Amino acid sequence: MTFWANHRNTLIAIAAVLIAAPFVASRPVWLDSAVILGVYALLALSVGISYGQAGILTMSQGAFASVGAYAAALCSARWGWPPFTDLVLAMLLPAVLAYGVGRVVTRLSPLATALATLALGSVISIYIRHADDLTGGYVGFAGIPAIGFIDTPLEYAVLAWLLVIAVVYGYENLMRSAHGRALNVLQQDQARARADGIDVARSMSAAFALSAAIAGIAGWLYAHYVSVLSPESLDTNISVTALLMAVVGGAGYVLGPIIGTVLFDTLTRLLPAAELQGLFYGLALVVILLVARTGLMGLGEQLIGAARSGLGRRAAPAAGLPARAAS
Amino acid sequence: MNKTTCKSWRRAAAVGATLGALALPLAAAAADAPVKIGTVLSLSGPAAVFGLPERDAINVVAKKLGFKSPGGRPFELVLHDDKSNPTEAARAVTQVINNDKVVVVVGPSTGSGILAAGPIASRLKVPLIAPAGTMAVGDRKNEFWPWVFRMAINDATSIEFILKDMAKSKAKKVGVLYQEDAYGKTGVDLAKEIAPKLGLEVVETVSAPYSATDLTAQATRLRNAGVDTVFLQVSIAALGTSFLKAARQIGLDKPIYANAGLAQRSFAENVGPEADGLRTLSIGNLPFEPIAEEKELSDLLKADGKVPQGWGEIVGANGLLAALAAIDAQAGKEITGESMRTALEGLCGFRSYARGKICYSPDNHDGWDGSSLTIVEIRDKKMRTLD
Amino acid sequence: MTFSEFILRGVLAGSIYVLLAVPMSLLFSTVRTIDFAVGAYALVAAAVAASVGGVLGIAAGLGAAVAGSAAMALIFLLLKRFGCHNHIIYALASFGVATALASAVLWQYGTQSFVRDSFSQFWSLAGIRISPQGVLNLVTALVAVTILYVVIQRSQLGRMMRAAAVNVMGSELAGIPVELIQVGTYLVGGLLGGIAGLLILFTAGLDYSAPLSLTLSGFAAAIVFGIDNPFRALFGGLAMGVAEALAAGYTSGMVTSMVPFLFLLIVLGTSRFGDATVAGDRT
Amino acid sequence: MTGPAFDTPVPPAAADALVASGIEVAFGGIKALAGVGATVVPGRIVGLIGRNGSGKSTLFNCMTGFVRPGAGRVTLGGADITGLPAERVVRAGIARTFQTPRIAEGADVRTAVLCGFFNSAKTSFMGSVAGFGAARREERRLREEADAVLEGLGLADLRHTEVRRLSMGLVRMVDVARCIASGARFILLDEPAAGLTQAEQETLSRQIRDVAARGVGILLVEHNFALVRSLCETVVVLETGRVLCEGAPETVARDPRVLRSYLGAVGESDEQGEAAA
Repeated sequence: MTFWANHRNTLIAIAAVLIAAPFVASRPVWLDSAVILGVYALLALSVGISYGQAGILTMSQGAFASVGAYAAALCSARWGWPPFTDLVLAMLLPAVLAYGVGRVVTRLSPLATALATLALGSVISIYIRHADDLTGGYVGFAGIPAIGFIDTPLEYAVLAWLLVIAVVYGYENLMRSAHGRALNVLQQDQARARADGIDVARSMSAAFALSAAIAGIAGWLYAHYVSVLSPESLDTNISVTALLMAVVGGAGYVLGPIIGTVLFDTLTRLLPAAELQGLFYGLALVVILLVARTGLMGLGEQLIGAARSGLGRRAAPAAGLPARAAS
Repeated sequence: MNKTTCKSWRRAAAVGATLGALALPLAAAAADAPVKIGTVLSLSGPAAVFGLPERDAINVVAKKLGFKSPGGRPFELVLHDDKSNPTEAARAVTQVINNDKVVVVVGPSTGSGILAAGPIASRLKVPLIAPAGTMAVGDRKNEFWPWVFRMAINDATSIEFILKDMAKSKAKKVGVLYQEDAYGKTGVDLAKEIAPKLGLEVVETVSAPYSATDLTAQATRLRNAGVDTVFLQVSIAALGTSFLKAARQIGLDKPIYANAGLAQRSFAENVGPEADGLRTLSIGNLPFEPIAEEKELSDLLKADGKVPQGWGEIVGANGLLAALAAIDAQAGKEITGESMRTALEGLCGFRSYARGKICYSPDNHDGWDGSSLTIVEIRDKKMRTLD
Repeated sequence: MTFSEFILRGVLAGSIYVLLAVPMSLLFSTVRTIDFAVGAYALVAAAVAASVGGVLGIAAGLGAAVAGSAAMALIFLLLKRFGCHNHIIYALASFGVATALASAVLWQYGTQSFVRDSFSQFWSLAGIRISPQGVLNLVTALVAVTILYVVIQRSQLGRMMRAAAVNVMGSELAGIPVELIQVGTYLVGGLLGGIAGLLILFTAGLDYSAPLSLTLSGFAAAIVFGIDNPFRALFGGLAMGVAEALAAGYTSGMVTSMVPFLFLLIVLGTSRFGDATVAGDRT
Repeated sequence: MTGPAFDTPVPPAAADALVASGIEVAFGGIKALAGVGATVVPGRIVGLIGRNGSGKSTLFNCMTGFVRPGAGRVTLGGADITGLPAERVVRAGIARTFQTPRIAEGADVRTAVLCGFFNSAKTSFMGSVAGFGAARREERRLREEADAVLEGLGLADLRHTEVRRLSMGLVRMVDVARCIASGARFILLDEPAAGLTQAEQETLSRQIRDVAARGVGILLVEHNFALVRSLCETVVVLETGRVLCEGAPETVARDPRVLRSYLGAVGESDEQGEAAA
């Protein structure tokens, strides 16, 4: 029972995946979508941890995924590492990069940090474009092998969503620990965080590194599944899309980014013209910020709360209102 | 808008197909069921400059044929956007094959899109008719090579064509400006490789990212290298314009050549007098001086309210015609992706909207040779064919 | 000779960045946020001006750019009304506006590049050929910066702006229309962005993909020497133009492409810009 | 080493006292503190009073690492902690509260207190993500300890109540609980009685005394002289960045300078203060 209490989101995710599985497995094209959706869900979750929890508005998740993807490509295709061993590097490399940069930029205001991540993402992607020997430059990297025995779209879909569930599980573990609470505190009030003994820059950097590692997993999965990489594969657009997905779904909630991912993917397919995609994304973002800043999850929570209090269970007013001292 | 008409006929086709399926007894369906052709093109993103004309041409040709192949076999088009992005290209190709059961795909529009979609096409055993010159697409080392048929001139042929024209004018030292992407990079590498064979030398190369607005520094660098002629490996019109303006400003008065990326009506019309004299490679000259075969396509487009843009239409229309020719080659048989592939490999000299002959064989998937290429010169906002 | 030519060309190219940097600096001073849509205003102005043409086109372009910034200002006001006082949310919203505007231009005008011609003659300056357009750009930037400097430092409006920037609540109590000033700053951003767009239209041209990098270049230029003064934005913009020109002249394409971002990273990493100094509630 | 001469001798500094001495702070040319000091001994309660702008908050912030002094030293048990960042000061055993409590209103009381345990959590960041047995055991231990702290302060029944539903007095108690949770040997309270009802003030005083009785040194920045007098053994009075006088509350209350500068000024609004004088 305590598992239910502590890992509600994980169980909900498992249930949703199990319910969707038979439908998805019946249509080959959905299987493919399920894999890519899993990649996006991982990226959006990585935004959730960094923006939703640590308050770092990150615009470099695509670049971190790229680093992970190229690491996977190099290890498996060029150096012949055994399957899955390359995952370690695909996570570690972005994480180290993010931690190092995080230590420098997290002492800045949130706005400056956001810009720094955007610049960082751009520098990484420019480097990838130009490092011909390592990454194949603009032309890209072809012939990335499958992950060992995992070969069919079905197997990839299963792996992708297992990874999503694993990340949700780890995310929940984190949020139920001292480190997770520290992130909550420092996001709302850095002075309070310091008074609790929290090293703000270190905690934020650790969260940023974790989020980069998750983006790295997404890149790793992507590289092995699509088998071809080019600098445009996981570019700034992907970073922005992942950010939008997380914000619209509710970046502060564990499952918010996943809901945003599924929603965005569905709605994008219904658009009349591809040119309008940016218009749709932009307006969706503005509307969600105006109407429900905490995302759809937050909106849902508010509605549930309103329905409850509408039933007569109004909160008792706080006794002894806070009064400022004479000044 | 183009989009709406396209959408509405698709919807009409879908409704028609549904009604047809309801009306006909199932047994009769097999032979007469339309063959499905996928078109996965860049309708948005940087490559939309080529993807949109490709789509328009495919649409008007299909309409003109009444959605029946020249041999009388009904067909259906399934259109998807690859968003100039390899991931989307791979997804779209998977989708049209798995969901819509197409037997051949025209597209994706970009080289990287084709590289991403190739393994999928190979796995699902459906050939791609690929409208891109990128060398890597036609690399025999690719596992998916048997499944990709190029419907464009490969870059090596194109660049050699340009450099030959340069060599004619006694130029020796070549400067190259290339855009920072696969198109630009492969172009500059090929130019460096091919130039010495023609007695030319690439003495300086400079690059520019998509977003660059000011290229005077790059132009200055080429001027200072003392080049006799400049080669632009650029498909982003903004970069081409920016460079031409910069070249004029800094006094780089040398002949400038551009690869086919700039052979577009919108570029010729938008750019000012600084483009006068710019020579660009093109497949035909559809927008301004079409030869007889091209004229037919150009008229079809105009009749449909479209303005011919460049070689995108030629490539797109011929992609569809190649697919239809391959379908007709299998008259009366059941058509699958594999049978399409075999038929495409036997295709040679079918009716097309292009100068030059398109020929595939089990050994050659590049189709076009240099005979369909031409150099056009931009003057007074028009592209003039040079002989 | 060559070196000085690169410097000169960099200065001329940098004047565009100045016009993009100034709105960043103003907005950051008064609202403590960033308008990601400044580059998009430039695009909108260029696209509208190119399609309408002539003097009317220029007016229409500027009008469209200001209209774009008015939409952003409205969203900003609505966010405030709905109780949002988070600067990063304003920035995020402007990101949405930027995406939407660029997409609208793509939808309306396609992927074409917008470019128009101005001068066909060239001037020679110590043997270096320059276009009068480049000089016009530089003069425009200088005039814009000077006007803003005078307004901010010498006028009543400027005093109110500075007060509003330092202490919102105090200014409101003192009867300063803080919100009006903030909205005005967004609109000035639209106007300056629009002017920048028009100058690019006549200088080198741009297409629908330009906005984000224009915004970033503007921001990088704005913070190099400190974000709090339009004159610093002037020097920042010119410095970045020169750095880019030198990089393009002497280094690889990789370094040239990285210049704006490296500028940003280095400045953010070394300056105390936006330093999250935190203290107890009473220091 | 000592600051200005004191009227009354400082209580003998215990080996592990928190001592600030000769602290100088200037904000943009204005001297907020000009060589002041204070000493807090484990188990004792020291009051820090002064008018607004006298520099008491600045001294408070210097001692907690929120403001870096321009000159002077802060030592803890002899070890120099001057200029350490706030989070390291906390780790050294000095916790603070805020005048306006900074506690997320949506959180429940136990969560708020759990946040104070950040320093005693041993599991690494990644260890927490992995959530292995050790991490889970530690989380259980922290919850038990949080309950114990709440129990000790008589707040056990409120552990599942949201902070926003608490009265100001209780919120301040939760803040104190959070300080205790951090394992602090010294707790610095920033105007804890502000905005409290009389009854709440009395409860709070009782609790503070209990905490001190357990060996925690307490520094109390306060306006309310009555509260200071009832709690503190030593009072430091600041005026315009200097120590005006220091000593037992009764001594201080009789000091004419204090009467003139401080108690007189607040006397009109603070009858007890006047009565004390």
